[in-house]
Amino acid sequence: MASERYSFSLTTFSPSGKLVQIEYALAAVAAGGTSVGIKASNGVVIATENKHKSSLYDEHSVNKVEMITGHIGMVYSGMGPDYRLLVAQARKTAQQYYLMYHEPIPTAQLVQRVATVMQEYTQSGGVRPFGVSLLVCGWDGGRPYLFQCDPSGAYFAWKATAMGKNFNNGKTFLEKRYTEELELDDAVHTAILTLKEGFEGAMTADNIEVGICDAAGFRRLEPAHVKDYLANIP
Amino acid sequence: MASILVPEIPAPGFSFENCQRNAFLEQKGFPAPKATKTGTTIVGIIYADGVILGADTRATENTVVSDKNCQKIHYLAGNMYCCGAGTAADTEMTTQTVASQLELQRLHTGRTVPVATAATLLKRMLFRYQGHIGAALVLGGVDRTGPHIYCIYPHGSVDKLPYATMGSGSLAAMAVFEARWKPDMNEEEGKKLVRDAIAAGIFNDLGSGSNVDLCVIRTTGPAQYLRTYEEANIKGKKQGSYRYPLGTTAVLKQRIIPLEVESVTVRPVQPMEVEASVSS
Amino acid sequence: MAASVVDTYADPNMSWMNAPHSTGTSIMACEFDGGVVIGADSRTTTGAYIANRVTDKLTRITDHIYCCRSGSAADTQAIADIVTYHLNFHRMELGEPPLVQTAAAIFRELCYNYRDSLVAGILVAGWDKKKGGQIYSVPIGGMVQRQAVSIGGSGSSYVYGYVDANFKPNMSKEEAKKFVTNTLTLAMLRDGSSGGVVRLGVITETGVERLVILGDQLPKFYEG
Amino acid sequence: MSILAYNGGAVVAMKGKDCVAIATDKRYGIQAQTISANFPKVFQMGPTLYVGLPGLATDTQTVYQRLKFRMNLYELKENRIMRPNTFSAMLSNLLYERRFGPYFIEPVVAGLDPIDNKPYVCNMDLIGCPNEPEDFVVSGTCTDQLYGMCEALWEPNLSPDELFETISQALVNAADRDAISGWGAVVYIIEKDKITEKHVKTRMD
Repeated sequence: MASERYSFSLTTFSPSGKLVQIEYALAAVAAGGTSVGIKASNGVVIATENKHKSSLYDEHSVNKVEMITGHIGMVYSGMGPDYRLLVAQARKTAQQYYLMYHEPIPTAQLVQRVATVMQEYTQSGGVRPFGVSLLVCGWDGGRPYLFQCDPSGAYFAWKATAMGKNFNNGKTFLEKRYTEELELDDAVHTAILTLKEGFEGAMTADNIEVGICDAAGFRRLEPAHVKDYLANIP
Repeated sequence: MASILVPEIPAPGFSFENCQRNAFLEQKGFPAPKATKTGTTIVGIIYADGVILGADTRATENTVVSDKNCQKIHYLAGNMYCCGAGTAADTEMTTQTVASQLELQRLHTGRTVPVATAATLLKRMLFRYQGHIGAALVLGGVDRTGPHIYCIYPHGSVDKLPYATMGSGSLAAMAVFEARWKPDMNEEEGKKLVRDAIAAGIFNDLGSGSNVDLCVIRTTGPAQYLRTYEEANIKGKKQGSYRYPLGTTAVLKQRIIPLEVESVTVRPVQPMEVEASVSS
Repeated sequence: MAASVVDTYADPNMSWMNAPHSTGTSIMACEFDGGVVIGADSRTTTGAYIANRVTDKLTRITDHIYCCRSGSAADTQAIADIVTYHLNFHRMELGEPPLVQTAAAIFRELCYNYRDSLVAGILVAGWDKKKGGQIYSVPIGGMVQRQAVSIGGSGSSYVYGYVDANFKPNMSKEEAKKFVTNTLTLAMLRDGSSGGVVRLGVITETGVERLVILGDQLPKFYEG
Repeated sequence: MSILAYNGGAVVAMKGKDCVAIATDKRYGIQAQTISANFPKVFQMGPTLYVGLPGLATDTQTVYQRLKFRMNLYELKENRIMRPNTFSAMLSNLLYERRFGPYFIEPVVAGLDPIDNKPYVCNMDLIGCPNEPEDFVVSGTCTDQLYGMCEALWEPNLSPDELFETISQALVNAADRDAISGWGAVVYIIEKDKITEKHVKTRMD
């Protein structure tokens, strides 16, 4: 970074001590599709809406929920193109860690390293901050993990959270519904219900995506599987 | 250049820092020692429903057997494995690096990676190092175009064959294949043939020994790694014991370091306070 | 063709690193009326061991351009891969099949620039709209020369006389195939590092036609 | 002469029942001339993790420092103790980075896994090819003798005390037939609740 001599960072402090570029980035996140993550006792779920503007769109060709490594998955709210770069970087980080230590990267380590990349983009020349917040779910050491990663490079561990459009309503909803004893199946159900809060139009297996992670690893649910969950929702 | 007091965080790739010193030592009559080699018999065949790979399990340092049961069939991806002969560390590291690249490729494309991709990655890497990475490989796997066996030499040349052998025992193993391999063998015939080829290496080549490892990769369904498929050489049972009575060894002084109950605490990462945050 | 291989127990050092890149090969290309015939033996050796007895030394570059490889297997495969890449790219920009002389020029460029680290003797042969069937020889060192008929590899030295005595311009396809088969058979008989089957390729306007002549179907010559 | 035998020295590690042991001689010399009879070649890297780095003494110390650096970085970053197999992987990578200009040491790793208390031993060649057997590993200038001793003496499921006798006798008798190893020996018996360090009496010639 900053190899060019006169490339200054766009992210500079305002007189009041704010980094407005980061706030604008958060605005981009808040305008993006809603994402939800919930930690259950025996796993963790991430879910997001993947709505398409036109009925001509070929669904399930581009995914928002992505696997990073066997036991870690990721989803985002905000700008899709920015997300792809972070996914590629996260996967590479996970592989490098595995080559070095011959053990799968702990979720917290992966999150920290991805967050470091996001932070670099707030302080380097010739770049802008990422327009995405990430939800990273993982399973290691016999327990589930759920993290959120913001454009500033800040990251948070959650029991349950929502990001993107209407995230405040989603979080309020989760605060009411969340219990520590939640099972993974119920958590998937709750995640979909949370997405439904403020979902415009009809929710189908073609316009939401769900990923789950437990002792067996991470996987994205097939539309048919999502459909079964949707059938149980009033 | 970092501070003299603080070592640098390693840069990726090879380091040639010690080369000058080692060249100097060599000039002074201290040649660099030889690394562990896997004398080795490794083979692979195509049969009716996929491929079968085989390997012996002996590693040698000159004439000393340095590992009696080493793994020479390396994982590359769910649909392919790779046998390695030559410098043991090179085969190990080369296959690991390529396995990582293949996994990234699989996640990126969302489909099973073709065997040809692995062959290309391996040969490019070996060609780049002009034979200095001493890995001789038999790559086997299946993809949507069927089963494949590739022979990859340390200089980076590739042969695509229906049956292949490598390593110091390759002549013995090839003799078995040339006599008995035929197209479309069934799995039992195939496993028997590969076992016999490896056994030929184990018993006729001094650089190969110990056990037979097999790996069956079927076009249908997952790969089956048969570690120690057959113990070709069983060590005789020790009839007596050379156990020394307690107190045989004279101890000058002793120190006992007690260990407190060591519990590994994983501290969850605390949320950081950042002003401009969506969740503040 | 050299593919270095395998350490033996007697020589636990890096034998393949010191093994000379032998050029044990017989390759040939011959113009005829309407195209070119290319041919090669099928033996790959490592020292005295035949590492591959069914090698295909005729490598596709484009639909109408092939090369015959001799020298180090690793080097010639790598060069062929790179030329293939460049010509695919060139084809897309050009919108029509590349010329044989373009392929030969790229081979020459690589073989010349890296002449100190490569052991590669290559015959580039093919057909294009501009000049029809053509053969370019790119020997070790990286020069290029168009020839009506060309032979290469260690086996070639035994059959120069045969080629000079029997080549005729504007042969028919069948004559040319027979000529190449005979030449390679003679070379394989005399050269210990050549052998196996004869692989042929006939490149004309319509593309390539591949043939294999197995050991027991090769023409018979004096073997007294 | 091999550069690995320039300073002399030998290390051996063995698995027992719920315990491991690692033993080393104490000599440091320059070819035939003995300089010190108290030169550490085995280092404690964790509560139940030891590494032995026999070979060229200058590299013993350099590799130890670089290992400690990387390990500290890992433990600070991840807030947890490094497991023996993780340590081996890291060491293997450190050595392989210098594939074309190696450190002249052949390491031995011995430890108990902090999570399941499983015994672990491992040795490597100088460019980091790991070997993780079920019984014992040896390294240094008298490996031929050590292999012979260990193949004869080692038995499965030795108790800590029995393991001490076995490993000590293996090392002491092997080093007696090596002119550039010996001059005292140290044995570490690693159990899940304690480590016993014993200095063994040997010939001093």
